[in-house]
Amino acid sequence: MSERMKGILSPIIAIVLFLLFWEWLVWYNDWPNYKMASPSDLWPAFWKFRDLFAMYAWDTLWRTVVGLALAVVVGVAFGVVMGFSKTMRTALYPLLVGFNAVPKATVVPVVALIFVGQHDFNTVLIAFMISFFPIAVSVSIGLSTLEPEYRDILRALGASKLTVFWKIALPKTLPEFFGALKVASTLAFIGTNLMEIVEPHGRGLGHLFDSGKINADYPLMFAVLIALAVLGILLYYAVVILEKIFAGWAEREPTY
Amino acid sequence: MSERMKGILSPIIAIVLFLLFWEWLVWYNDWPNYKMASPSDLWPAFWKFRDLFAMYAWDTLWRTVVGLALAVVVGVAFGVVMGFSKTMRTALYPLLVGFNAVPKATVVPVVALIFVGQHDFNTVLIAFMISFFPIAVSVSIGLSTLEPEYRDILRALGASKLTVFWKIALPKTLPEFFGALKVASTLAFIGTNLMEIVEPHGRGLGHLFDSGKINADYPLMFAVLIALAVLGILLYYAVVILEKIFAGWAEREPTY
Amino acid sequence: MSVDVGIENVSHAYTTGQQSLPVLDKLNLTIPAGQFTAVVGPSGCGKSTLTRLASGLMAPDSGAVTLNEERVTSPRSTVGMAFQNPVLLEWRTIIENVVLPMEIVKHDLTRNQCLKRAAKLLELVGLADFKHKRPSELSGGMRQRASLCRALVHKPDLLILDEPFGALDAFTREDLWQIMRELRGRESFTGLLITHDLRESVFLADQVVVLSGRPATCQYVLDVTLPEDRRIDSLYTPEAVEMLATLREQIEIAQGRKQEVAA
Amino acid sequence: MSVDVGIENVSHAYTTGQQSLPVLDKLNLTIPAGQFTAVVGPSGCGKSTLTRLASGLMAPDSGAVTLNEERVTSPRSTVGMAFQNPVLLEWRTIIENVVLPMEIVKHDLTRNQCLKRAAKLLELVGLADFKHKRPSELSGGMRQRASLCRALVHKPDLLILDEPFGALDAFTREDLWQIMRELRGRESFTGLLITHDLRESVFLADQVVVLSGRPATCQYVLDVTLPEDRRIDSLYTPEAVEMLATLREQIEIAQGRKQEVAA
Amino acid sequence: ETDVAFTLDWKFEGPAAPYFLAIDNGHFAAEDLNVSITAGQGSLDAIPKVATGAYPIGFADINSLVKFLDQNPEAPVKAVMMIYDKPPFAVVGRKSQGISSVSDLEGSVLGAPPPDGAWAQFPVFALENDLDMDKITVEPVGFPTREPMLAEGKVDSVTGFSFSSYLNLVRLGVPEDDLTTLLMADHGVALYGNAIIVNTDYAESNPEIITGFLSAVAMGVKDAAADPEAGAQAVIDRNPAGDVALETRRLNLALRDNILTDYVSENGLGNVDSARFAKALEQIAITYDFNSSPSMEAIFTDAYLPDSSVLMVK
Ligand SMILES: Nc1ncnc2c1ncn2[C@@H]1O[C@H](COP(=O)(O)OP(=O)(O)OP(=O)(O)O)[C@@H](O)[C@H]1O
Ligand SMILES: Nc1ncnc2c1ncn2[C@@H]1O[C@H](COP(=O)(O)OP(=O)(O)OP(=O)(O)O)[C@@H](O)[C@H]1O
Ligand SMILES: [Mg+2]
Ligand SMILES: [Mg+2]
Repeated sequence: MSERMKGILSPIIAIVLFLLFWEWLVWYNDWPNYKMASPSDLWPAFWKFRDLFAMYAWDTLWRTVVGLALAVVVGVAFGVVMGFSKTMRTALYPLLVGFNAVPKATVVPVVALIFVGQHDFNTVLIAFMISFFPIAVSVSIGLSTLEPEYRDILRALGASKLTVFWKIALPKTLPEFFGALKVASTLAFIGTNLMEIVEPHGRGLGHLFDSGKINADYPLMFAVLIALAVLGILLYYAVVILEKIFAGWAEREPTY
Repeated sequence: MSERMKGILSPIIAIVLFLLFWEWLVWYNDWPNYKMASPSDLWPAFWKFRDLFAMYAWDTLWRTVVGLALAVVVGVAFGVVMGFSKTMRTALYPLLVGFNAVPKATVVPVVALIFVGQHDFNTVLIAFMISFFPIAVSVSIGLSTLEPEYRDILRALGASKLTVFWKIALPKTLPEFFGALKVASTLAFIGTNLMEIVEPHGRGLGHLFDSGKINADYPLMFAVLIALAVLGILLYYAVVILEKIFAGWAEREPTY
Repeated sequence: MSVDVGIENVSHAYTTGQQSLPVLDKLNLTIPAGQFTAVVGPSGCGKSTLTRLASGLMAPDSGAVTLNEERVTSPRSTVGMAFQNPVLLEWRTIIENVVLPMEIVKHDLTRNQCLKRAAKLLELVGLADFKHKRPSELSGGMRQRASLCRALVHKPDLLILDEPFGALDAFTREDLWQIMRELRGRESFTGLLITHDLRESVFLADQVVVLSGRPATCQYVLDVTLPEDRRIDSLYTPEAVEMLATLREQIEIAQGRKQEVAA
Repeated sequence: MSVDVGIENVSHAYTTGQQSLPVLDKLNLTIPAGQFTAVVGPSGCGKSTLTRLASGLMAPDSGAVTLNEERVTSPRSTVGMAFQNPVLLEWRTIIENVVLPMEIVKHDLTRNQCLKRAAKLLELVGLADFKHKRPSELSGGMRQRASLCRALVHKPDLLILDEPFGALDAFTREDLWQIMRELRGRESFTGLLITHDLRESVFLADQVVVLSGRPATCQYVLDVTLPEDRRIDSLYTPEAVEMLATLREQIEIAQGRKQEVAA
Repeated sequence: ETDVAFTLDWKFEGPAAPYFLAIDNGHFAAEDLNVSITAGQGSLDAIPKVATGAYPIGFADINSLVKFLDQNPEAPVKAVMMIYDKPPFAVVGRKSQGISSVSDLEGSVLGAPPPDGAWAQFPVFALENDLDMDKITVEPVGFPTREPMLAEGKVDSVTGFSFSSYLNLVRLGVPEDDLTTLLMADHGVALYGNAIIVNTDYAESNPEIITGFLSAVAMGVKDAAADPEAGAQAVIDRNPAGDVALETRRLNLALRDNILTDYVSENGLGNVDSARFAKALEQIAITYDFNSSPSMEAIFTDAYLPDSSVLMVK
């Protein structure tokens, strides 16, 4: 089997196996829908609300992507500051950790109260707040553990710290950066949905989840979760494509 | 000023500055408690419920730590499998991303229904579920981008993949691993609290938050959030100590 | 213990994307047990590739590598290897780097005995006082010497050295040559040495193989006829001078006349 | 353009934890503009340290480094440096690695002109066909040559080379010596060359400095009296042979007799 | 037209029909108001939103408001119109699990989410009915798992809102004749339920807007009572995945049990009885330590209520 085919088939097989296992689990335990719906229950729910799914998925997706983009910008900025200065690192890390240990679900109402009615802004804000930390951590580690041999190539030419960052440190840490981006993108989805569920404003998959909840329509609720998972996977593949372009060099194929 | 003093003073200064800014912000906007409480309001709330804070903080902490420990074990296992085999990587990544893009708040009731009454177990489970992904990602990247020069040192002696992992890949990727651990520990806190708030069972800081909510005691609610942040910071320093011991070699002090 | 090494009709090419770069072309070479063979050849001709094949780190596209008549399919713990680029593990001190193979290979020494052996080797190469330093605190030549110790510490049957003295000054280098010869006298092992220094090849080896430019074939084999107990002076004997001249000439032929060509 | 280089009474020590290791001890050295100075000395004596001080990457504990009488406090873009360990950036192709300095240094060439200049240098060192390969696809010696090109591409006023030919075979090495001398004829730059090869030092330099063992002091300075248009043959003239013998002797003295000692 | 933002206590469910009908049937427009409605996430969610002035008008549990004002006496928020004359606080049990009357609760397992409004009143309910709390096993549950736990028989009864929990259980497949709904208001609990609350700063400077708003709401309630199905449809229009039949039932339950009570048929919508209110405050004090003794004036005012002709339902 060619490498290419393997790359396409293996995730499909894994997902199918997972769905089969899920179906079996529900069937074997004879769980009612409200405990856990099985994949075969979800399809009708999807189909019935297909238009809503499409529309709301788009709402959720664009807010997530905007939030994530913001997280990348701010995360990289934090990472650079913390990576280059040990003092800033020891000073900022505890603050950031404290901030991130606070459940965002409890922050949502506060944000909603401060920026009343700015639903899109609020949602993007929460998506951003929940997802920038892994990016900041990965960039700061990339910088603070950069081998001097690499740094010196450019420093010997009188290059500024910023140049060293762009030409050496960032490219060298790209694999870790993309790993952090994958983690951050799943977090951003969680953030978007938190806002949509906790402070509903009639848009997004979170809203559809709520509707399902009101009607005790469990298959719909599970279908929304699966839709979120699918969106997450879509965004993941977008990140993978970026990674192939920018950090393809890093992967070392074992010769054995 | 000595390096040591700097290391102790800088985070303290940063935190004090942050608290002052917060106090000023609330004072300047004249925000009432129910919008945002200020640090000076929190102290009485802390003091009044100090016994509960101590007791519940312990509940929250131990569950978080157990969940995190589980996340390390499972995350490293996933990371090793995905790091060593490209097929497993392409197969498992989408599944894991999908799983992680699903908001854990919606998973909590499902877990609670499946393991009825096993509150400790459920809480640990959610803390684990929400926090293992960053660890898996970081270990898998550490392995898949390991330079062949390093790998070959041991492979030339006929060492097994597992030995290469323990002796070379893991130590080499420790800085990133600890970074992931810092991210994971904040996530684990969020997981613990999610369970304590969404499926309350009368223990933990999440429960105290709920009590504050019922009684419209806003300073108490904010005090709980700060307590969570403090716990997060404590756990962070525990991780930092481990990092100093195991990965202190990686930090490169710039000579400029 | 030492082993017979056989490189039989080995060809190998590196493939990246669509391009294929043939590096070794039907190479033949045997090293009798306990003997030392030096390989010289132009830069980029395939010497390091040969060491990777001999150690079993890579499998050749065609042909076979044998140790004691047995086909090599994967690396074995009885091989000691010093890579061209002496990578040391930054999270270990120098002596910890050197004992590393003892943590992999089966043996019945205590940790202390292992450390003692490593310390002895480090002393031999002049790094006694740097045992507990980190690799980043060593100079280039010192790292190379530490890497050499790592290749020797588990008393391998086959020692593969890829330009082990390249970063050393003439005198340190000559001291190490003598140490290598002493070691060979005491412990018996087979040796494969890649080098650019013809005097080194003649001093250390029983046989010098000159490789042609890429794709490398065996262009010339010289049997070194110097006595067993050589000293640096031996290199100034007319015999040695003649051998060196022959080698220079052969390499000049091998080189054709420079210019790298990729397939 | 070329610059005067002055190393005046420079001392330096490395400190790790409580320990301090003195490496250079009141070193004095001047390189007149446009001249080439070679530095030889035992492994670990402080040669690479000297290059880091001369380039401004590190500041000396005491004493001063000057370029054209001006004190060096930080690195400058008019310096070209080839490190002992030729680190190439894995995410760039070879030619992209070589043009890297052009992306930092101010100049008024187009990207295309820069690439052309890089390509020409790569051709000169025999890597024409490897321009678009990744560093990991090159052999050790090829990487070293690419690193040399990177040091030259922006036409530096001061060229600092730390054992630039260590991983090359004798013939490739000699070819590069000649290329270096040609370059010096065409473009004027000052040179500081660290090497272990005495013939190399005599062939390339106008002045050879022998350093003593650590902490290094200036033990001996040899003015090379060979004619300007040297060929490899020049090394076999009685003059050259005598200079080489003097250097060998001086180094033997410098070495005292081996054994590394940490403070 | 004046824009007015109105925040609900909960999601868009049947009981919210009166407000949507007031929009759809032009009652707000008739008062020159352009009302937008936002969902909420709990019966106390709207209180800070109104107190901060983010929303001028909201809908919230008056018992939570009492506590909120005790904690934040300065807060500019007050109830102006009682909607749930009888609060929906209830215990819902299953006959097949032995719960048919209040006294059956002793010796059974009660599922209660700790932050639940109904659970908060349970001690009052127990006191009024001489229930021994020690004989009731209370199982803390989360909101999402409350009804499923009862459906699975893991608990014998749960606390909750009559119209929500009851219908959720029906949805989960529990036969209706197996369910017992014990409305606390029918068993000695004097508390009031949800009311329209306003930001007093806003209300004082715009009294006519508030009065107009309340008139329109009264009309909306009457419309909903007249044609519950149309009311449910108005909700579903805003909640695309909804189910009309379900919301109609929910609305009917709310109208019957909570809104159109005997007191309301007699006295009209919106006002409170001060004697009952005083008793309600006493009952709150059973479970809550007041910082300062509460007064009805600080909590509720009838100053903005429209003419009784508008408020009378028959
Ligand atoms: N970063 C460092 N920290 C501590 N000690 C160092 C560091 N770099 C070098 N040293 C020490 O300084 C001494 C001189 O090192 P240097 O690299 O200058 O030697 P060198 O003359 O270049 O040797 P070689 O010929 O082996 O490359 C060595 O003993 C080395 O152990
Ligand atoms: N991993 C690789 N992928 C592709 N090509 C490679 C790889 N490793 C080496 N090559 C190519 O194979 C040829 C031989 O490389 P090798 O390292 O064996 O040379 P060498 O004889 O050791 O040279 P040197 O003396 O410079 O170290 C070179 O042309 C190099 O470009
Ligand atoms: Mg090589
Ligand atoms: Mg050096």
